[in-house]
Amino acid sequence: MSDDIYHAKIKALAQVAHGAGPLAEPQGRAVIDNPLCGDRASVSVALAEDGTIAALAHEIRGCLLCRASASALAEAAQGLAPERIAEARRALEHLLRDPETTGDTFAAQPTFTDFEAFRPVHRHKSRHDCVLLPFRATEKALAEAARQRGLGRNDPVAGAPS
Amino acid sequence: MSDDIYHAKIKALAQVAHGAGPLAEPQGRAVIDNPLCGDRASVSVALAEDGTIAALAHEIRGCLLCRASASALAEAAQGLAPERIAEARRALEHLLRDPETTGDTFAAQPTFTDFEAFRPVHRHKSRHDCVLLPFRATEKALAEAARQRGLGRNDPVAGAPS
Amino acid sequence: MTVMTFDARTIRRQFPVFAGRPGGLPLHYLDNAAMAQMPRPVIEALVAHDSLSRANVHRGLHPLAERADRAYDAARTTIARHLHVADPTEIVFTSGATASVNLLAQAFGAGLGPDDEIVVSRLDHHSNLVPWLLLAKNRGVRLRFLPVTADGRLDVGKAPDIIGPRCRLVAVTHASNVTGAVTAVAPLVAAARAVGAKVLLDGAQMLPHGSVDLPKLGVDFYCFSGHKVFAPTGIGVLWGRRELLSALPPPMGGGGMIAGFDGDEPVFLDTPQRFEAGTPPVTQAIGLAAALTWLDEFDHHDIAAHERRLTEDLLDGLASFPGVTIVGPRDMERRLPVVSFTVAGAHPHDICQILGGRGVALRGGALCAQPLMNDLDLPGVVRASLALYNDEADVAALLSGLTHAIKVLA
Amino acid sequence: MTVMTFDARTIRRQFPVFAGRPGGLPLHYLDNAAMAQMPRPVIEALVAHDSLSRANVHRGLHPLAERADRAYDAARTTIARHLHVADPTEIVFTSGATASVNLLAQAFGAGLGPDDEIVVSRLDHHSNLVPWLLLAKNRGVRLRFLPVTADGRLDVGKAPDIIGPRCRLVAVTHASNVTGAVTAVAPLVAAARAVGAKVLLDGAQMLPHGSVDLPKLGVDFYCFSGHKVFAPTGIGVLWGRRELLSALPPPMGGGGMIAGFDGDEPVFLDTPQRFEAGTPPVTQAIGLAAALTWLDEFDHHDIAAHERRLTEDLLDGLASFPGVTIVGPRDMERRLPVVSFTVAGAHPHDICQILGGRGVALRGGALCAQPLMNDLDLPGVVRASLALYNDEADVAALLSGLTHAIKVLA
Ligand SMILES: Cc1ncc(COP(=O)(O)O)c(C=O)c1O
Ligand SMILES: Cc1ncc(COP(=O)(O)O)c(C=O)c1O
Repeated sequence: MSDDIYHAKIKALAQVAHGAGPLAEPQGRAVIDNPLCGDRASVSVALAEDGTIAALAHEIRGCLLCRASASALAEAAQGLAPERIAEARRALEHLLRDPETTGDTFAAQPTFTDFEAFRPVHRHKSRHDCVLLPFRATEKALAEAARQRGLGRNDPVAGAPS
Repeated sequence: MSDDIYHAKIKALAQVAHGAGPLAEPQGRAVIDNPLCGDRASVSVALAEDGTIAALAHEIRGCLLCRASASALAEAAQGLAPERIAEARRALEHLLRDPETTGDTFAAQPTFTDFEAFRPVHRHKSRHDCVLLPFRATEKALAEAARQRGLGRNDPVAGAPS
Repeated sequence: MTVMTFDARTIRRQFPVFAGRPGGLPLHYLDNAAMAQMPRPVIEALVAHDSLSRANVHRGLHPLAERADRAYDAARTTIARHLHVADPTEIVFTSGATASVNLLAQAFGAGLGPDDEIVVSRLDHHSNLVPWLLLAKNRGVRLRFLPVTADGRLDVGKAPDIIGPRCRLVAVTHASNVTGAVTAVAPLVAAARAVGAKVLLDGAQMLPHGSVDLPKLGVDFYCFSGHKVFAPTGIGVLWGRRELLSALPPPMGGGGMIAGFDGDEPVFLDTPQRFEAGTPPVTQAIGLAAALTWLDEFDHHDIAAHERRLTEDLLDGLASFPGVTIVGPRDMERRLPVVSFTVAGAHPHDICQILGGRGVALRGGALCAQPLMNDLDLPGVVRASLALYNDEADVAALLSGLTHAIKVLA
Repeated sequence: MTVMTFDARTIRRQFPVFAGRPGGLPLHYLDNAAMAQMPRPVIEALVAHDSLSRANVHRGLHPLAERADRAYDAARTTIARHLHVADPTEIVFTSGATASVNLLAQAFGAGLGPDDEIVVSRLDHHSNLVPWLLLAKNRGVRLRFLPVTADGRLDVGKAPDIIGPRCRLVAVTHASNVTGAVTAVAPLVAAARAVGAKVLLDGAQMLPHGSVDLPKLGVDFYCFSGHKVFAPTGIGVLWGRRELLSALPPPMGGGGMIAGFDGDEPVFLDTPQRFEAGTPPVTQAIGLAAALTWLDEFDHHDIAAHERRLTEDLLDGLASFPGVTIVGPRDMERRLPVVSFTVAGAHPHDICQILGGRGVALRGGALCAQPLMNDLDLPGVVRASLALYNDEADVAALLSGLTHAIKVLA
């Protein structure tokens, strides 16, 4: 049965949709398509003075898994150093790939424990990308923001496409 | 067994090679390739005043069946009206296609009775073209000769390629 | 040809996949437009050939090769006969419908340039659109788009406006893999004829659902894939009128299509060999012939009537869901048992996933028709597509599964 | 991976064709270079997939489709592993070696023009020559020919003279289907590298005879066909270095290779999808993986030693016929068990026909190498080509058959 993917926690995450919508003054923005299913994740980020993530917003055209993942990510990312996102993504990939991982996959990334909810997706390889798509867009947006900072420009990027 | 194709009569026809070589003053000449096996038949013809076949010569790069067929054809064609060649070819096709034809396939073309020798080839579809190639080249050469006559030019065609 | 009485349940017994219960559940296979299942007679034809007659074709001189040659030639004749085509040399074997369209785009396109137009449509599968986009890019040929009606048909009424004097070819679908709409061919052909343009129909979705009579259709080129018509993957057909094919240059070179060399210039064989460079998909061609032979044992009217009945049930059933919208014609005239729909508030992939878990195999997403999805402003659709072996239980499983999915996702 | 001890007779028992005695005679199949026979494990893999896992690939969301996706992906990985390739995305599935070469000729050739040269050879099969002749004709690219030695090898010593600064690609055979000569790759690659040219090897004849380690060979592109390596017809491979493939445009368009549309401009997926337009030959890819898995159960040195022994016997035996001339290297260094010869006064087809009648399957004629035949001034050759399942009895049957044929034809 595939229903186990669609449990209360996942549905709640998608429903509440943390971070949904555009960001007023993004410093980095990225749009990533999942060409194999037509899904699209747009993510905008703003960094604080100290380089941590001040805000993360997303617009998702995609399935419930993708929306739930974006929602959980927007909540978890708040205040983190950008590197933490890639680390969490790797932990998530590990959880999806290897069903035998134990419950403390996100021990080192405590704000990401909500992602435990995606554990049942491991059985559906074709859906892994749905869960990972918001991360890939976020990492790209963060790289863009870092580049902007590196250029010494701290001004917002007006809806710059990736 | 395929040996039955290579009986004494066929081998003798190939050996004696009636009409092998070039023709001094051809009125029509045609070269036909069998692309599927690389065989090539070049046929030259000369017509008598009354339009019958005065001479037929051939150069064959091909298998024993092709050479035997060309040999038998060169002998049979002598003195015939050009239309007879296509008639004989159709009779031969019939013999190759339909193993149930009786012994008098060439009753209407008595000079072609030697072609009875090719009856065992009917079992080997891939070889039918070997037997028919000299006919196809001859018919093309005769058409060329007729065209030359029609143009009122009765002079020899010096090795004109098809 | 024996004509058997039509009974989906009996037919299904010929398909190992339904006995196999993959996943431990009864299989309600409604993904036929993506790939149809394969009946035992086809599997057996493949095994027999691979076991006892394997040899390269092109005039081998040993008994195995003679047998392979004969079987390959016979396959061509069988396929010609199925399409009511008199001359088997008009049948070109390819690796699939996509390869057929690309072959034609390259061969027919070789003579075209910026003064020429090709008429295509946004209703078409990428496989009958992207090859023409590539041609437009490479050679400057101009593409014009035949409009699509609100219910997902080609708007052939507009054909005379779009198919102008510079049009060389109209390349559109015979039946849509999204909306199930069957194109009204006659007005299209008339409009093309009026300006001397040729017509290619993409019959990939049409072949599994009944008789296709190419001379009657009056088109110039036609293509389809084996795997959608109960035959193997890796095989397809491009049909073209003999005089047209004979005049086209071969886009691909290799063994089996060369008559000889004129110096270093290759001289090509006539059709079909000239378009079949290399060792062809011999076993798959034989499998395709076996599949069409199998299909021709049924009365095509019986198949059509059966599929129509189920499609009506399906459309009626879907109409009872308030959130469901059919993407395609709702009436039964000129439509296939290919039914796409959306569910308000639910993404197609989530619907497909949940029904998949209940043994109901659907397809969801853009269905290789992204331009159409963009025009309709949809992220995708859910598609249920039927074949002759489906029955009432399959439709019921889809409808009850949909009720369940909507509840799960709520 | 279990390594089994090598015994041709045991191996042969895995091939239904040898039990089948088609034609009522023991089959001495020596036409392996045209098409190899198929062992039962491959047939079974095909039947299993077609019976129980048939579905279109590209992310289906029902269990059957997930299974098909997994099997297709796994096939790619298996094939990469067999070729010692680390990145499976470098493996592009095609319909055969000929399709692979044409794909590369169109993709790589798209950027070339009259200032560019491609180095080819007259030793090559039409399938690795005609695509380049077409490219030369269509885009004005200049072809240069690597010479062939008197005993039928590529004269790689001349490579630095022929592979000049305008050379972009060297496209030659890894092993000749006529002479059996295996190309010395290192000097070729060195000469190409010296001028920044890429190298394509045609491995169609190489794959069935041992291990091919692509990174070690140091080439850039490689191709082969399934049907010569105990796998189905309708499948082949183009391998290329990732960074090269990623930079090439797709010559064919269709489903499964589109990332999206930028207006009406298609945006393509990366390799391998970008080169696999349309539904791929799924079952055949799975069959190819099964065949290579089967082959890898043997020690490649055992295969090579066995085939070498038989080839020595065959060459020795042929040497005892006064009228027989070997067309190809007589020494055993760098040659395959592919042996072509002529018989004075006898046409190859007559020889093949008579031996075919005795159950000895040979191939005769120009072997899709007309330019080579023209250079050698031959109407064709007789070819005996061995595979791992051949044994002494096959060689003996050929030699005694030849004695008989010469007598019959005398
Ligand atoms: C050396 C060589 N290259 C290429 C090919 C072409 O392979 P295919 O006909 O399977 O495309 C062959 C065999 O036909 C061959 O022997
Ligand atoms: C209408 C239509 N045309 C073309 C194709 C392409 O067929 P294939 O992928 O077998 O090449 C498909 C299916 O994929 C289709 O549905």
